[in-house]
Amino acid sequence: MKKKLIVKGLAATAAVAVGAVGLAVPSQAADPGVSKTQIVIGSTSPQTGPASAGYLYIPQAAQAYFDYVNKNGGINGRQIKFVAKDDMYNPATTQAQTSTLLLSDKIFAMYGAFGTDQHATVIDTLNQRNVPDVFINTGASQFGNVKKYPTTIPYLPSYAVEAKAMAYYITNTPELNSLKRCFMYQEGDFGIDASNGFKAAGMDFTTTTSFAATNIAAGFASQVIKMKTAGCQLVTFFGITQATAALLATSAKVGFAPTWMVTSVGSEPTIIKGILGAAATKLMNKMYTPSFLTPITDIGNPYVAQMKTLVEASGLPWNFYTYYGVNTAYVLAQALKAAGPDLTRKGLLNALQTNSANFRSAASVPLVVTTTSHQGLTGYWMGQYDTAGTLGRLTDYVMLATSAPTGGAKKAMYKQVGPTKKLLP
Amino acid sequence: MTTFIDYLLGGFSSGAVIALFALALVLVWRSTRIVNFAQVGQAMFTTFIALAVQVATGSWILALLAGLAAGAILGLIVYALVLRPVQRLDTSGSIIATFGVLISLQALASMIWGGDPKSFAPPVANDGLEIAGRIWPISWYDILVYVVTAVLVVALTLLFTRTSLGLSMRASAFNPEVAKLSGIRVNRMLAFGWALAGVVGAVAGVLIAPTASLSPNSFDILLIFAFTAAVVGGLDSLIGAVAFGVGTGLVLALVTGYGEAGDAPIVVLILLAITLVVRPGGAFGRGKSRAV
Amino acid sequence: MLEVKQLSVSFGAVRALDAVNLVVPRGEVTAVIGANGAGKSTLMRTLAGLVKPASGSAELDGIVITGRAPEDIVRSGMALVPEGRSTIPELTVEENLHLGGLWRPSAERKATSAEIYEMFPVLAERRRMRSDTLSGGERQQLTIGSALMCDPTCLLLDEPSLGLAPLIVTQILQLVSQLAREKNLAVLLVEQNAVTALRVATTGVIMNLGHVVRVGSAEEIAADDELRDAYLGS
Amino acid sequence: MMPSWLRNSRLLVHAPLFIAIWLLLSRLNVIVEPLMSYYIALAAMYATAMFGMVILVGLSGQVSLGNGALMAVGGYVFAVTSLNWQTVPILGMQWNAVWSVIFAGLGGVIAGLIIGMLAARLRGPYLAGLTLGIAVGLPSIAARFPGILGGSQGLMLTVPYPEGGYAVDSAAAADAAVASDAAALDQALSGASAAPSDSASSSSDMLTPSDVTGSTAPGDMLTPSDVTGSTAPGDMLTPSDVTGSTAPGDMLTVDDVTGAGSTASADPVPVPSASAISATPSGTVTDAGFVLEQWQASVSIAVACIAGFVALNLVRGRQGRVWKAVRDDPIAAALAGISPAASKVSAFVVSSLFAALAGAVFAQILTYVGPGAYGVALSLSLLVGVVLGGRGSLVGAVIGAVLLVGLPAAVSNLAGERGWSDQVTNNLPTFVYGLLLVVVVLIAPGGVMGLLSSAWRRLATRR
Repeated sequence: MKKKLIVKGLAATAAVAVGAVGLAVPSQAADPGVSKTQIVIGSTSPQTGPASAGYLYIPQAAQAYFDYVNKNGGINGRQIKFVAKDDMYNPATTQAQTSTLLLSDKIFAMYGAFGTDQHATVIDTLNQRNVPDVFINTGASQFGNVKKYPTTIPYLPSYAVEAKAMAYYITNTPELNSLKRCFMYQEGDFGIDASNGFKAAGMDFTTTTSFAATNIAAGFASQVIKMKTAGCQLVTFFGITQATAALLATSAKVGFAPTWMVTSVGSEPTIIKGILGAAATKLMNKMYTPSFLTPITDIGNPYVAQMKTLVEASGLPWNFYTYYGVNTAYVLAQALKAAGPDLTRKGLLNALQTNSANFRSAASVPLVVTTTSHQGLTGYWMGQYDTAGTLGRLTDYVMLATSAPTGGAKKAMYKQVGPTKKLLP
Repeated sequence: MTTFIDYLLGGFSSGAVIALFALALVLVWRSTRIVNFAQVGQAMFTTFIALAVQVATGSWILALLAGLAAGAILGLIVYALVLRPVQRLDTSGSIIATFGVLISLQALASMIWGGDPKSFAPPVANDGLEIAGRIWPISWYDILVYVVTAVLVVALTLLFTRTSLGLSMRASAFNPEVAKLSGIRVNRMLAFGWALAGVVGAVAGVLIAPTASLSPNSFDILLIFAFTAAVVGGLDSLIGAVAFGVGTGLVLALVTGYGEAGDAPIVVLILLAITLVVRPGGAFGRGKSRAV
Repeated sequence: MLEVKQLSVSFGAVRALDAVNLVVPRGEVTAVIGANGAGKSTLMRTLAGLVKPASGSAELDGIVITGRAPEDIVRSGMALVPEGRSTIPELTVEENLHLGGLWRPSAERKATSAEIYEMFPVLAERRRMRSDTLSGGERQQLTIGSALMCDPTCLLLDEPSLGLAPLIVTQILQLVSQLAREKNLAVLLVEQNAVTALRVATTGVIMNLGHVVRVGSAEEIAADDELRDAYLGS
Repeated sequence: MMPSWLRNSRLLVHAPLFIAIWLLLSRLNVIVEPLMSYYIALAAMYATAMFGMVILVGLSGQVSLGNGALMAVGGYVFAVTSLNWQTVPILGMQWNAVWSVIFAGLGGVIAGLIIGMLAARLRGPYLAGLTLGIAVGLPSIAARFPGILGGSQGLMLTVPYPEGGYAVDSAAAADAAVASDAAALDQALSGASAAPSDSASSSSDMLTPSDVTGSTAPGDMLTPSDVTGSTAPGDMLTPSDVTGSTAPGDMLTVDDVTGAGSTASADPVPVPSASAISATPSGTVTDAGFVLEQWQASVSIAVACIAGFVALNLVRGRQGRVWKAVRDDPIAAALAGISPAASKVSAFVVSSLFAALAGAVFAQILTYVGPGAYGVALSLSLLVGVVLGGRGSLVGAVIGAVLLVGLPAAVSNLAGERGWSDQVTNNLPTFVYGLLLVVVVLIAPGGVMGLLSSAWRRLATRR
């Protein structure tokens, strides 16, 4: 009973906020995509084609979570209808699919739209139409600008934040700080954002090299030789997981064994194991990887345990992507719940902007979404792979930062709050 | 200097694989005057079959043999179903038809095996060899790839120039009507050409899979490089395909090493343009062929 | 002996050959003459299997060849030398020659090619060169040589004189009649150049608009001015 | 007396035709749903590019796999000029998006001239090879210039308004965002305890498990001990719960997900039909009373009509005959005094002009230019469109454009609900699309127009 009360209290807050807006604007028809019994949520991501590896599980996991919520009564009596479209990682297709979602499926909100170039083609439309654009799957910092994109809410910490966290950890770990540093990145938002982050944190490198995502099959021999010749001892790497696997394999071949520090989105262990086979654990041993979620292997954690249960019960593989997919879907469900029974687009945004600190999730860093700032998650802890190929958490503290062009990361403590009952919103 | 040699060796490895795909493209061109955009798709598909055999039996040799057989059969199927009914397609028609086969095969592979990249264990170690106290970016596995490439080029060259089968294939491709009037069973020759190309593509796929990873789209970029190499080499020339396939690998490696990775495609484009302007029929083409 | 019975060919609504009957005996040359569009080339291409007949048949030494694939017809002993000296330019002289009769045992082929090189010494001289470096007459020799490599019993020649100098035409046609006699070949020669053709032929056949208009001895037809004016337009 | 060029070019017939088409499409644009307007915008954009492909591939007989890259030229020129030259007056007039389109066309002409001169001597697959190289290489050049061309990330344009002009990022807005980000982070830090001490204080406005579940247990926060084996009446899932405890779980179990057990707290609510959703049109209105998609379509239609008009006059005019003559018999054409090389180059220039115009429209539709948007796939789809529509026909180009927009949308609904796995249903549309390409080329090598004209001929002969 008490639970209902609290939720109602939340809903009332949201309702007041919505009401205030409602006074300013003459009475309008209900927002599209929401009825008494249903909420329509849209999403675009690569589900087929070269860029789909791994990522295709994110919407599948979200769907599994929404199915679960629907089975348990939905949100404020509404069932979630989740329409996930395949854009094959092609920006033009993303736009066409988003138009279909907006104009034909009449979605209430976008959730988990994937890819930087892809999202660039629709972010204006979504914002112009006041469509909530929640938890976009890109680490590019440009979309976190609340002035330009008031309805867009990132979730992933930006690559700039990740670079700053890496820089903080390197600088404050003597055995790493003494090493000769090099930087390798994937062209695109990875490179630009990460470079900016390192620059802001005052970190410089002996050698910097890059690659194009489309060219992974052609091999990384030249990049590796370049870094080996330069005598790199610590390599920070920003690229997708397939690239990480190729980099590790090529480096092993030529006997290049620096200390690796790899971006969180480029180090999905099951994918690396799939590509490198038996050699994977050996090559990944001692690799540093920052992360923002509770370690996926920390099965004692109630988030991890329950999300794993949910994912596996839905017939999906348990990996970082399904973990991440369920986690963001869980936060969205809480936001929808907090937006109250009179669900509007403004109400959802308002719920996100006023309650972000209260949403439960497997994240181990604060979620910053306010009326003046849309940063999403704001930091990382540092982890390291062990001989068994699992990522262990090295720091009990977290390293928080903004995407700003100056200033590094700050050390902080963050204590996770437990999940809601049965992971229901 | 050692760095330069390192780059060359690294480029050689990727170049050899580009060369094998270029070789397969040349074979199809020689037998049916078609540029087979589906070639990398066929190679990918047969490599998945080879992988299944390797996983089931643990034997690389059996996997290779299964891949070769599957390559030949798939080549025949594509030829019989798609290309044979329309032997006189123009260039754009055949590009679209083979492109259609390519994306269908990729989608089919995704349906069967999923989109996640898979590993393919090499038969011999792929670790760089230690010579004179230094590890070089060349492994026994690379050497195996070079040997297979070299053997294939020599064997195919002999087949085409020294045997009546090769002569029949060339005649069938150049002028099917004259070939028929000479008593050659042209359709069989064309089908044989596709099967042979399928086999060479399968070899390329099985050889590259252990050094990269195997997924429905993992060979896409190689098609583009291989097509470039085959065109610059003169499309009819086996030696040209191999030389420029390896050359493309070397250019990519050197540009990436001494410049930026992103410059590599631009440099390849410039070299392609220069070669074609100087020799419109490709470097190893027979110069200007008859106008009519 | 080649026997053509009631052979008809249609292209859409157009009747290209209409119930053509012909007998080409071995050891002699039979010349088919007629104006452009008379159906001569269609006849040749149909006999060689490149065009499917609507009705009727052709028999080579008693075996029906119509309806069979070109490569099978060649293998059963009928070789066509097509119009326009169709050698394959990308291949060398030797390769072009050896295209013919690839299915035959190699010992036999070697013997035949030696014979042909003897017959056409210029081909032997240039055997390693690309065939498009040959002159028109030389290329015609190559095409005939390639047809002979198939060890035919019946030889079809489609306009061998086209575009050649008169002196060369005479040489080639004489060679053809010599071949017919010495190798006991049934030779069917299609020519627009009626006068020259009839000079080497035993029998003359005049075709017009898909019909056989007249069959007679070569001398008789050569002497008939009326026929010439009516059908040959020269 | 009419000047002869006017009489010969059939200008008088074609101009009213295209004005009529333009009026018809513009009318259609405002009465259909916004989604249809969006499709019209795309189809008209593709048609513009495809007119060029018809001239290049159909009339001039040159295969191109690189026209997508030429579209990129137009798109980038459009984006760069509209982002940077807004304050530059042209001929005394204020900057206007139309200028950007014109500059895009100019850029296309220059690129087409260069590529055309490279390509004029090449045949079939060699030309395909060169143009494929261009399709891959040219967008990479943009990635080399992060400053003006936005690098591999591309450039974003804002949604256009009819009254013209594109808003540029104001640096001030960005700075303000950065400042408030820092403030928000500090606030979050205070909540999360900025001090590097272990004793994190729970902020009072944090929602804790007890708030939700109603438990009064003292440990609201998750601590390692809670997880690793406390016996507290847990709101938490503990390993023992997972391994088969009988505790009345607050934890999610497999049965909760699959619904096999009876633990589900509520009966599933039936999924309402789509019609239950309020069908408010979701297009917002821009300042000029246009929905965004209608604005995009109106630009696209206007450019396509102008391009179609020019293309039709070229195709039906002397130049069209020259292209065909060179395609069919270059030697005869040369003997007739036509330069085959000049003819081929001119075809490239014209097709490149149309590609660049389409590229500018595409940039305007996408509100973005970047190497990823103008990749090899775009170039290939242009060839697909022109082959499907019918190589030598401008009407075929329009049909091809419609197919390019409609086919993927049509096949994407194929899988539906058939109980197949995601792995199958996700890939089925691409599989079918590929097969369709093959089948169409097999049964109708002349494309849709080829089918139509042979059907027409059959009808005509029967009569």
